[in-house]
Amino acid sequence: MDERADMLDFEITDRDIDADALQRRLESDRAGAYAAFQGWVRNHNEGRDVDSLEYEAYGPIAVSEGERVLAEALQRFNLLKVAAAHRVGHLQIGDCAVWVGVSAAHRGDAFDGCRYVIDELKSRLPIWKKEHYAGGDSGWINCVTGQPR
Amino acid sequence: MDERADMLDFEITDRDIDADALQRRLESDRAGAYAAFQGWVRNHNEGRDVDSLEYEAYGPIAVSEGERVLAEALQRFNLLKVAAAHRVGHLQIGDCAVWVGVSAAHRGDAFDGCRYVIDELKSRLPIWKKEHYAGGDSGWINCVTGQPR
Amino acid sequence: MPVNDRSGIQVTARYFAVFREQAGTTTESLTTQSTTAAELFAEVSGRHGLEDSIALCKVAINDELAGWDQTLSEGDVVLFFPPVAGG
Amino acid sequence: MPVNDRSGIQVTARYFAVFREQAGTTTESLTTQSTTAAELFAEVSGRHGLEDSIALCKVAINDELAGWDQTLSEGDVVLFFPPVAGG
Repeated sequence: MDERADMLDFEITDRDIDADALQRRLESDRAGAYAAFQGWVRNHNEGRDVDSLEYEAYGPIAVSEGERVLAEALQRFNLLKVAAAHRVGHLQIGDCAVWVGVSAAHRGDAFDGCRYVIDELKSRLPIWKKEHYAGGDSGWINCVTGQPR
Repeated sequence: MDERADMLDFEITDRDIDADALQRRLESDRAGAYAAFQGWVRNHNEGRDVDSLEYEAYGPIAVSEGERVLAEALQRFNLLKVAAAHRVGHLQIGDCAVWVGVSAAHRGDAFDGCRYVIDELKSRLPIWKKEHYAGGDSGWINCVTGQPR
Repeated sequence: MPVNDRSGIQVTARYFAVFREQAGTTTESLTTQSTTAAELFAEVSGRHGLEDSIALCKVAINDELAGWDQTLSEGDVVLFFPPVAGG
Repeated sequence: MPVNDRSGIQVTARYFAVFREQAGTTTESLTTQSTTAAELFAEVSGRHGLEDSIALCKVAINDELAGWDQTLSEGDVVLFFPPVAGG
């Protein structure tokens, strides 16, 4: 395994995200700080009751762009290790749709690096979500407006 | 259980922190974002090789002040739930000394609230740490300078 | 090398998410006079009624993200991505 | 009510972390003329060689964090906290 492969890990998966296993990949004797983020499917958006969410990704580019984001974070925020995973498929309320974790010597870097990764993943990866509403209808979400369409 | 007790949870413990159990306390159908921080014992500080860390707390005030910090975070950052735990005793490299987790509807609040909690816990709680060095000597850490004394 | 004589070039277009639903197809082969990704988007967008402006969308050519002004070549696979919404 | 006649008041002082090591004790009972927490700290600090300035330290009285200018009362338990370093 080359050094970069040991420092970053990104995956798109149609199974439950195993946060514990991902976290273990971030361990380092030099790490004093660990920051993590999870995006959970919530029961409302823009004033509507949401029943479930469907995620679609274009895998080849989602993975290459995801790895690019993690490499940028490693370098810009002096991180030791970084990992992230994004679910695809049909998710229910409370399910984890995306997980990001980073380790660093100091906590400022850990928070800033974790925040950078989730912000960039959300705006750059070819991933889309369709909300299914309590009324039975559905709509694709536009990340620019946050509104169904 | 009153409403506040359902929204925040702080503990000082001399056992391994059970991050999974704490995270489950933060679940909410209204939560779209979960942010967490862990402080790990790292193998160096201010240029010295660290072997282990000893944490001492004054429990009664550490708990009341910890709960006050969590209540402040709930209110200031529009969080849904918040929990934190701090280890005491003799910890080894890689051990988790402190854990903070928050859930919120949106990720900006989750990151800001989590950061607020760890910053305040570190500066306000009566908790002290003594570093044990590779050479066999030891020193209490001063949070103001970060240096042993 | 780009080819842009009167016979046009043969490319494959792929549609994702809301674009796939609007186009009613995931993939189509077409012969086009368009020379850039933006021109091809305008062409298929008009035909299929794709609703978004390219300012909010992304395009990839042969599995690499590309600029809208990138020149198309014979055989390119052009992926049209509506506004993304991960997380 | 604070008591400050010549006989002084009886209080308990408790020391933590580096202060405990410098004082060589965790707890002591003392009769003092000091009227505030700051005065009591100056008194015990001089005797035990506690190294920190009160600007970096905290004090609690009867298990509540207190200001250094808080007036002492008969029977108070005064906790002296050196600079904290959690996390």
